[in-house]
This record gives sequence, structure tokens and C-alpha cells, in this order.
Amino acid sequence: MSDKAAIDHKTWFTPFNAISGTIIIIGIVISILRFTVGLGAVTHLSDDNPWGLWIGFDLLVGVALAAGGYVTSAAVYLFGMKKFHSAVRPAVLTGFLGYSLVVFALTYDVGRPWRLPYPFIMQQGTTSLLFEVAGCVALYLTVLFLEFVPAPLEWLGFKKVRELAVKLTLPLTVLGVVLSTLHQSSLGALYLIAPSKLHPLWYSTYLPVFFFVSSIIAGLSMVIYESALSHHYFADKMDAAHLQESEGVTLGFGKAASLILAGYFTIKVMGIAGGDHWHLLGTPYGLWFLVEMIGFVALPSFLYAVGVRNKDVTLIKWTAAWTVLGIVINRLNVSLIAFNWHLPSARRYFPHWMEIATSVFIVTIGIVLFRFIVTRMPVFYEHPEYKD
Amino acid sequence: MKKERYLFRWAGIVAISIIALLGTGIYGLSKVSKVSSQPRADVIKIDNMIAFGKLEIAPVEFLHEAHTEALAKKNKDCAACHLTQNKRLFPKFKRIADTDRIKVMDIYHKGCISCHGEMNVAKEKTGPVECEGCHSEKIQHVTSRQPTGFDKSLHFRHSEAQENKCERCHHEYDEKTKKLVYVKGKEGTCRYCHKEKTKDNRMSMGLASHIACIDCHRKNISKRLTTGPVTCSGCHDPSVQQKIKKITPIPRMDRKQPDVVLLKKAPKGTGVDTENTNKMAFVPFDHKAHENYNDTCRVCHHESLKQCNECHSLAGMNEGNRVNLETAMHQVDSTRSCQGCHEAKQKDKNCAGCHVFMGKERVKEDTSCLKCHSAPVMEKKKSSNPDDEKTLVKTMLQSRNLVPGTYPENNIPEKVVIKKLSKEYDAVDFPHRKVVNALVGNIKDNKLAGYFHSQKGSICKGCHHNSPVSANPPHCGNCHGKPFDGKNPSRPGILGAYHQQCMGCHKEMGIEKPAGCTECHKKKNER
Amino acid sequence: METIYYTYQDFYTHTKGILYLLMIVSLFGIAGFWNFLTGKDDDNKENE
Amino acid sequence: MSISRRRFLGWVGAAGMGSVVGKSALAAGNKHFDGYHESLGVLHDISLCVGCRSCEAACCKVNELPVPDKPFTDKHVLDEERRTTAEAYTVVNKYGVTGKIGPSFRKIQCNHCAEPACASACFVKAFKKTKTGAVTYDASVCVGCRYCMIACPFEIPAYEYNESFTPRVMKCTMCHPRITKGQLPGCVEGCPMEALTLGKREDLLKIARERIRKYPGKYIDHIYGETEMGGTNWLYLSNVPFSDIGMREDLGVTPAPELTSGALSVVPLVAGLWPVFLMGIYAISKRKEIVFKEELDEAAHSRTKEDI
Repeated sequence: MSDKAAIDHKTWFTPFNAISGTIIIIGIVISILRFTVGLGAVTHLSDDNPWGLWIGFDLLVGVALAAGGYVTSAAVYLFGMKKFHSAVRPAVLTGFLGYSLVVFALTYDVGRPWRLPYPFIMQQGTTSLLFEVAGCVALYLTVLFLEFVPAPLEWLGFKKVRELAVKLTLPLTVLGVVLSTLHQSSLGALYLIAPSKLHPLWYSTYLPVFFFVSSIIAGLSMVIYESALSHHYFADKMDAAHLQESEGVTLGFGKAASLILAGYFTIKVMGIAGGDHWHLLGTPYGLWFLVEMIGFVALPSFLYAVGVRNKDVTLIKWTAAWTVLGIVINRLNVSLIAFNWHLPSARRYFPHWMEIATSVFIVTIGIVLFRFIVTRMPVFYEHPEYKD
Repeated sequence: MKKERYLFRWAGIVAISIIALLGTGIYGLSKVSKVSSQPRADVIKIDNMIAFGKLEIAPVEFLHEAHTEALAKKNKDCAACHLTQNKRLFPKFKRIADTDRIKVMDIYHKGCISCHGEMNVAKEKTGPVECEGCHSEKIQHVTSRQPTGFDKSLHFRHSEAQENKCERCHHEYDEKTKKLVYVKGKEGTCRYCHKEKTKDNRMSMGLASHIACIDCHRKNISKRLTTGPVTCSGCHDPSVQQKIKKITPIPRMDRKQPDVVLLKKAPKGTGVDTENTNKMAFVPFDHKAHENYNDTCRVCHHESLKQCNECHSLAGMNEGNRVNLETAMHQVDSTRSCQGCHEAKQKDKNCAGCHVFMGKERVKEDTSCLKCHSAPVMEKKKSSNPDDEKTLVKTMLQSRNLVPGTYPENNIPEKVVIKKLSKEYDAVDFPHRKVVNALVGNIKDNKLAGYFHSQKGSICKGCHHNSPVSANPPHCGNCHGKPFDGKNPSRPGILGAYHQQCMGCHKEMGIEKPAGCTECHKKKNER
Repeated sequence: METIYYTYQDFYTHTKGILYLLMIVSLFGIAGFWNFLTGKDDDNKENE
Repeated sequence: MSISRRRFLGWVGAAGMGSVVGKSALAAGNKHFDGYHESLGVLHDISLCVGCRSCEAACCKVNELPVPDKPFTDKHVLDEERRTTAEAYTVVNKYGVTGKIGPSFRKIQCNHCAEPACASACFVKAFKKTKTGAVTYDASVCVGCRYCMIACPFEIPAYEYNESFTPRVMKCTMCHPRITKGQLPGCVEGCPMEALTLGKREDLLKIARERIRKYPGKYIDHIYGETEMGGTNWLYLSNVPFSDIGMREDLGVTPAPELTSGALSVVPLVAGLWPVFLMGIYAISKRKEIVFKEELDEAAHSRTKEDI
């Protein structure tokens, strides 16, 4: 991607625009198909596999990877780690975009998207974990919007409104952490109702805890990973403070991620012990579980530690990418790979190419929006008029 | 700094190797282990070490005949692997007893590996010498080994060949002399002493039979006499078992057993039954006939071949495992009791059609009791001659009517038209007389069935159940009026009653026709 | 107005409904209480 | 508008303080719920089923479902294992069971759980356990999230994937409209073998036990559905092991709502205590900051003094 050309506004035809444009056009065509012909035309969803890639990736992975917002704002505003302040806005922006796209993706997946507010206005299915997820995601999206809103307000120059929004920072941060704790864990708890369908190595009564703890890891790793990418592509947008703090953020977050990964590994082992599933480790599913546990939990924990001890920022950045991949694998394992494991292979699910294309389309929209916003609004730098 | 980099390199190597190992593990698991498809009877699992505690390594799958054949080629015989004790070949490998863990293990390892090694040196085809070659978790051969039995036919052939010298096989253990002795007239089954597992000085059935049978057969072979098998498959291969010659009819085994017996509680004075409350009529029993129905005496008697009432008293006693006489004779789920065996016969194809529908109820007043309990109580006549008793029983048994009873042909409706169901389908022309004749024909040579169905109309009860026996039973619809009758929840409606009865009976009797709805009744709109 | 619940599901729906309302109330309540609790801290600081 | 308003008011009303106090006796933590008494169910005697597919035909007719390409009299359909779909609320499958002559047949449909997983999972309360015993579905509120299909341990609900604007979840209703009118469910009425018996669940259990007792050795001594997933209103009696006819015996006896109740019960705790905890941390970190600043000031102060 050649960004300089794009940023210069000299020509619209750049490789980035060409690729993203193509993806978006394909996405729009599929969207039309989806909303006119129905889910059956564009997905491989079936009665046995009611949830496919759009839930497994767009919802579960999307929400986990957008956890950077609450993790960073909590660290800075609640735990008093002021040295990470410059990381807050990019993280909150990613969170906000991430959640918006999750909701956007949901409109594709649910049968009658215009009824999405029904759980709140028509009948409240309060015993459903999904009700809780829906409520928290809706509220948290609002919270993220309010947390991010100072940036566009600064850009647009609405001083007074901005003042009001900034005053809300503390309660919003607290509310954000509460809501995130609830829905990140509840996404895992969604599967608690199906012990007969999810492979016992992944099913555990600790599932909500696993999901919550791994969401912190995902948030931390995403912030590191994203800052690495931003430094590569948007370095010219960053102010001195941001550039200066960046290494500290990477090291600090790497340290936290390493520690939490170790804790996550421990509770996962306890999950196996609790269910007495040791004997399953020798089965093919067990080996796959070990790949996830050793390759994507234990290994990154160790690599982060090595990176932090050596102050090796490059290693930490690569480890962050690896960890993010691990989170993706974990969420797909729970939702697709180890789900319905008892069914014969003919009745198992594999996504339709149009499902994959839609997911790519949504991710692309996210990148384009992110680029649009960071090239215009004060995200990587402090607005000169609003320096404290 | 250097140290750190070193650490990092190692971590990378370890991680990559773990992932690679797991990958190959998955690949390995996906390969299905090869199992030789041909089942054989000589697969022996050598897991003797289990006697000394948990196995440390997988047991060995040993093909006995592969070894006998290989040894035969080298002009070696059983003695190459088996020791002799009391001039008889001992089945265990190169030892008489399992002394201790290390010793037994050494015997196997030395015995097997040395021979395989020698043959390897001689460049001959031979077995493995490394651990995994023998100790494998995977099952490589499917076993077809089936336990073998000594049925009446085989017994007769053996006693004929042994010139009726029972002592050649039968023996008893004399506690005083601590020797095996033979007592004429007290021959029992081997299993009386030889149980499943060796205990004290009693060999297990497996050990005893392998010592006794194979040794005798081998001696006969050396004398060039015709004799029984000495290889595994000779006795244990199911297809070979089929080919064992059967004698028909088998002459009666003679152990001075009675022809007829009057089944009753133990007589007074034997100390078995103290109470004197037996009011039930005694049961005349055709012992000779029942010998023919069964393959071994053990089917009814336990191993000891004692009389029933020696162990089963009216109250139950320890010798009889506290099973009282009534239970011993009537226990339905036992293969030894009279009723258990007779009820099992109802599962025969010719009987199941009707009997499958008959629930097991404890009926208090039923004439069927008297079918067996027909002899008068003779307790009072203390001085009665046992021969009188025998004559009485014989006459009673001979006077039994063993022919199923039916109504005269013209009293049985030839055709019944079932119209009740003609909503979607036409009425059914039910060939009533044909069905009755088929049912009667099925059991006319069956003495047991004949005796229990000798009353006119009892065979009708197969379909016309729950109403008194009569030449004019009520219509089905009289009872099966409506489906899902809340007051009689287990009584089906007319639709269910017909379909359950007709189709259930056909299925149980293995009658394949009619197949499908339209073979009984045509669909209305299909005309 | 006494309602008898025959199924755990119905009973649970009922109690959860109340709990969700209580949760909203508690969030605002705690925020308010925090203000009440720390309200004078800032005054002190300013007074110093 | 009026509907949503009424519903909203209903919700608030139910949560009113008066009702909280009034119901406290019923809300005891260890209360045991027996389900609706006198609720109806169906007993399926698998030993009687002959695989004629009359139930499928009857179900299709009474529920006005689309008629399949292959007629219901076509027995070749039974050669492959099927499941319920949006076009078929019930299907019959054929199973070969070792040690038994001839095939066994099993009818599949919604089991109408006493504590339905679908109802527990639905976030708009579209599923409801009615007092007749049937679990009904209300398409007018359904959003189409399909969590019910994830939740159902019996893999029953199906979805109209090819419907673009009004997709519905489709499943057997136990012919709820018919049984409330006193009629038999379509399949029960259509079964020529009367392998299906409609009755009160309590009675059906008695009948099933009676049959097991009366025909020793014929039936497996277990009534499937008596305890599975907390019990179902559709019960099964079989002469072959349930696992041989594709019925899962590893579902356990825990009712579905209890599987998630543990996780859900933590939600109010998090909402109640998390803010307190977080504000506490904030206060501590702020206090540290102030102390740090004061020390810094003091140091600077003393330094200036020294300088002087």
C-alpha cells in the first residue's frame, strides 16, 4: 500500500483505493443478494449449523479484538498509568469502529435485522445470555462513541460540547469496563447452554472467565499490533509525545499481556482438571487443543517475556500479531471447529466464499474508516488548541 | 544480553519442535492401524504378568499356530516350548508355575528373543527381537476364538473310544489321601471342581482341559490312532467346530439316572424341610425326554448333578444359595427353572407371534398351574413303594394329551371382513381359517406346545385375548372402541389394535408378506 | 397478586427482569454516591 | 405502538416493589419447580413403529407445510438419516440395530422440554412453555438470531434460510392449536399402529412403566425424556438401546436454564461491585499521584532553599 500518494490527495487511483474499492464493490453486490434473496443464497448455514463465520469471526473475534478500548482507558484513567495516555485515542477509536462493525455485521446475520431493538422494546428475554450481550453491546457502543466524541468535536471546533464530553471521561471509563467485563464474558457464556454440542476440552463452566481474560489479552495485543502498523503507515500524523511514548506503551502492554497469558494458561489447565478431560488430550481434538494452548498461549507468553526483558520491541510486535492470531483461532474453535464435533463430517460447516468475502468487506470498511478518521482528526496527536 | 538471545533461540526451537511433533501426531492418528482382516482362532494375548500387578507395557499378541508350524518345519514339537509334568505336557510357556515377576518375564524374554535371534542369524523368516515388535498397543489380528464344549455327542464318541472306561477322564479328589480317585456312579461335570480360575490346587477349567485333552490326543497321534485335534483351531475355530462329527440319535448317557421323576419337596426325615405345609400337588416329570432336549446335564442341574430338593427346600437353604424350591422351579428369567426354560421356548418363531403380546402377570387362579402340578400328594403314605410311584408317574405322563385342540373346521369362520377401518382404505378380507390352521399346524409336532394348547380354543386366545375361551368370542371393537381412552390408557383403539396385532405377529413369526399397506387393503382412490 | 410459577424458566425470567432494572438503578446510584462521598475532597483542595 | 406500550408497562409492573415483596415466599432460592401439572405429552413406543411415515404425512397436512417432492409412501426416503427441517416438523428415521431382526424406526420432532433450552436462550421470549405442555413459538417478535438452534440439545428447530424478509424458526408445536381444541395432534391421529399415545405426562409415565413391567425383557428399562435435560413432554419407550437409534444418552438431567443461570447470576454482582472496586483503584492511584506531587514539590522547595 502506498499511502503517501493517497494522503496527498493527488490521485484517487492508488493501489490501496483500488483493492479496497474492489472489495467494497463485491461486498455491496453480496449485500444486495443477502437482503433480497436471503441467507440461504450467500451462506452455508444450515439447520445443524445456525451460526457460521459471521458470528464466529465478525461477532466473537470482532468484539474480542475491539477490547483495546476498555483495556487502555482503564489503564490510563483508572490505574493511573499516565505514560500510556497517547495510546488511548487510537485504542478507543479502534474499539468504537470495531463495535460499530460488529453491529453492522449482525444485520447481515440475523434474519430480520430491523427487529434488532425488539429485545429492549417488545419482550425482554431476560434469561438469555444473548439479551445480556445485546444490552451491553448497545450500551457500550454508546459509551465508546461518547469516549471518542471529543476527537471529532475538536476537529469540528465545538469547544463547549467537547468540554462536557471530556468531563464524562471517568464515569464513562468505569461504565466501559463494567459493560466490557459483562459482555466479553457473556459471549463465552453463550455456549454454556450447549454442553452436548461443544467439545468437552473447550466447554467448561469457566467459559465466561476464559473469554473475559482472553479479551484483555486480545485488547493489549491489538493495541501493540495496531500501533506497530500505525507507526508504519501514519508516522507523519503523530506528534512528538505519541512517538516518544510508543515504545513505553509497547513494552508496558507486552509485560501485561505476558503476565495475563500466563494466568490464562493456568486457568485453562484448571478447566481441564475440573472437567477431568486429561484423557481427551491424546485424541486429534486434544492435539489441536494443545496446539492452541502451547503454540498460541504458552509460547506468546514466553516470547512477550523475552521481549520485555530484552526491550526487544520488534519481537513484542511480532508476538502481538501471533497472539491476535491465537485469539482468532480460539474464538473460531469455540464457535465453529469444536462446535458440533459430534456430527458426521457431511453435516459440518465450512463457510461459503461469499461469507468470507463479506467478512473481508466489513474489515475493509473498518480500515478505510480508520484511515479516513486518523488522517483528519486528532487521534495520533494532541490538538494544539486543547493541550492541557 | 547474549544469554537472553540464547534463551530465545532455544524457545523457538522447542516451540517449533512441539508444533511439528503435534502435527505428526495428528497425521499419525489419522492413519488407521492395519488389522489383518482374516480372523484366526490361535491369537493368544500374553498378559500373564497381570498376576503380579498392573502391566507396564502392552501385552503381546501371540499366534500359536504360526509357531507350531515353524517348529514343525524344523522337526521340533511341543516340547520345544512346553515342559512336562507328571508325564503330561504343561500349557504354560517353559514353566510349571508363575513364581515371581522377574522370573516369568525372563522366561519369556529369553525364550522368545533367543529363538528369534538364532533364526535371524540363520537368515530365516522369524519374529521380532525388539520391544515394540511384540509389545504393541495396536490390535493386529482379529480373534475368532470361541470356547468349545463337550456336548453329548462328543461325550458319547469319547466314551465309545475309551470302551466305556469312565475312570480315564472322571475323577474325584480324596481329601484324606490327597489323591485323585475314581468313584463309580458319581461322575459329574468337570466344572464341578474346575472353575473359571485356578484356585488352590484346583486347576482352572482352561488349564485342566488343555492338559487332559491335548495330552491324550498327542499320545494317540504317536500311537497312530485316529484322535481329536491338538491345534488351537481344531477346537476353537467356529468354522472347524461346525465340522465336528455329530452322532444322531445319541444313545443315552447312563449314570443310573431315573426315566421319570416325581418332583416334590424333600421327604420327611432328610432334615431338609422341617415344616410340613406342602399342599401343592407334585409334578410328574419326564426326565428321559428332557435329557434329549438339552445338550448337557448342566443346563438344568448345577455342576453337581444332585436332585433338586437336596438343595432347594421350601424355605431355602445355604446349599441352594437360599433359593427356595418354588423359585427354583418357576423363576422366569432363569435358564435352569422349568418355567424359565418353557417361557424361553415361547420366543421360538412359531410361538412368538402370539406370546409376544402376552404380558407377564402374576395370575392367581389359573388352570395352567395344574398342567404340571397334577400328581396327588402322596406324603401321607409313608410306606409307599418307590416303584409304585414310578409306575404312577409313568402312567400319568403317558395319558397326557399332547395334541393342540381346535374347534371343528366348519365352526371356524373361513373369512372375516374387517370393515371398521374403511376410511382411506377398502375393507380387509382376513383369511381367518387359513391363519388358524397355520397356527395349529405350526405347533402340531411340538409336545410342549401341544400339551399347553390341548384345550379347545386356547390357541384362539392368541388373538382373541382377555375374553373367556369360547367358540364365539366378542368382536374386537367391543373392547377396542376408542383410541386414547383415558380410563384404559394401555388399551389401543381399533386401528392400533389391528395393526399392532397383525403386523406384530407377522414380524415375530418372520412372515414377510404382506409388505406395505396395500397388500392387505387397497387404497380407496387408487381404484 | 400472587403468581405461581410452574417452571424454573418463568420464575427466572421474572427475577432476572427485576435484577436488570436494579442493575441500572445501582449504576446511577453508585455514581451519585461517589459524588456525595468525594464531593468535599475537591473543596478542600481548592481551599488549600 | 399500543402493544409495545402495554408490554413495557407489564414489565415495569412485574418489577414493582409490591410484587417483589408479595412474591418473596415463592422466590425462595431452593424452590423446586415441577412444571405444569396436567400438561399433555406424547409417548412414542419405538417397538411399535413400523416406519410407514403416516405421521409425516399427517403433520404436513395439518400444519399446511409444503408437500415434498417424493411422496410420503416412498420408503426409500428412509435409507438416509434425516433431521427436522423448515419444511418438515417431524421425520422418521430407520436404524439397523445389531442383534435385532429387522430395522427399528424412530420419529423425531420437538420433545417439548419441561424447561426448554430454546425458551431460555431466546432474547425476545418468542418461545414459551405453555400449560398444555407444548413449547410454542411466536414469529411476530422473532429477530432471527438462531440462538435457539444453538441451544437445543435435540437439534430440532430449523430455519427458513431462503426466506428473505420473513424468515421463521420452524418446529413442531405439538399441534398446540389442535390440542387446545381437544383434538389430537396430527401425527398421533395419523399413526395406524398407535405407536404414539397422547395423554397427561404423569399418565404416560405410568403407562410406560406398566409396559416395561408387563413385558420383561422386551423394553429397555428407561423412559427417554423422563429426566433428560430436566424432562420432556415427549417420552420414548424402546425395545432397542436408545444410543443405537441415534438418541443421545449423554445429555444429562440438568434443565437448560440452569446451565446458564450460574453465569447470569454473576452479572448483577459485576454491575453492583465492579464500579465500587474500580473507583477504589482510581482513588488509590490518584492519592499516590498527589503524594508523589507533594514530595516533588517539597524536594524542589528544599532545593531552592539550599540554593539560596
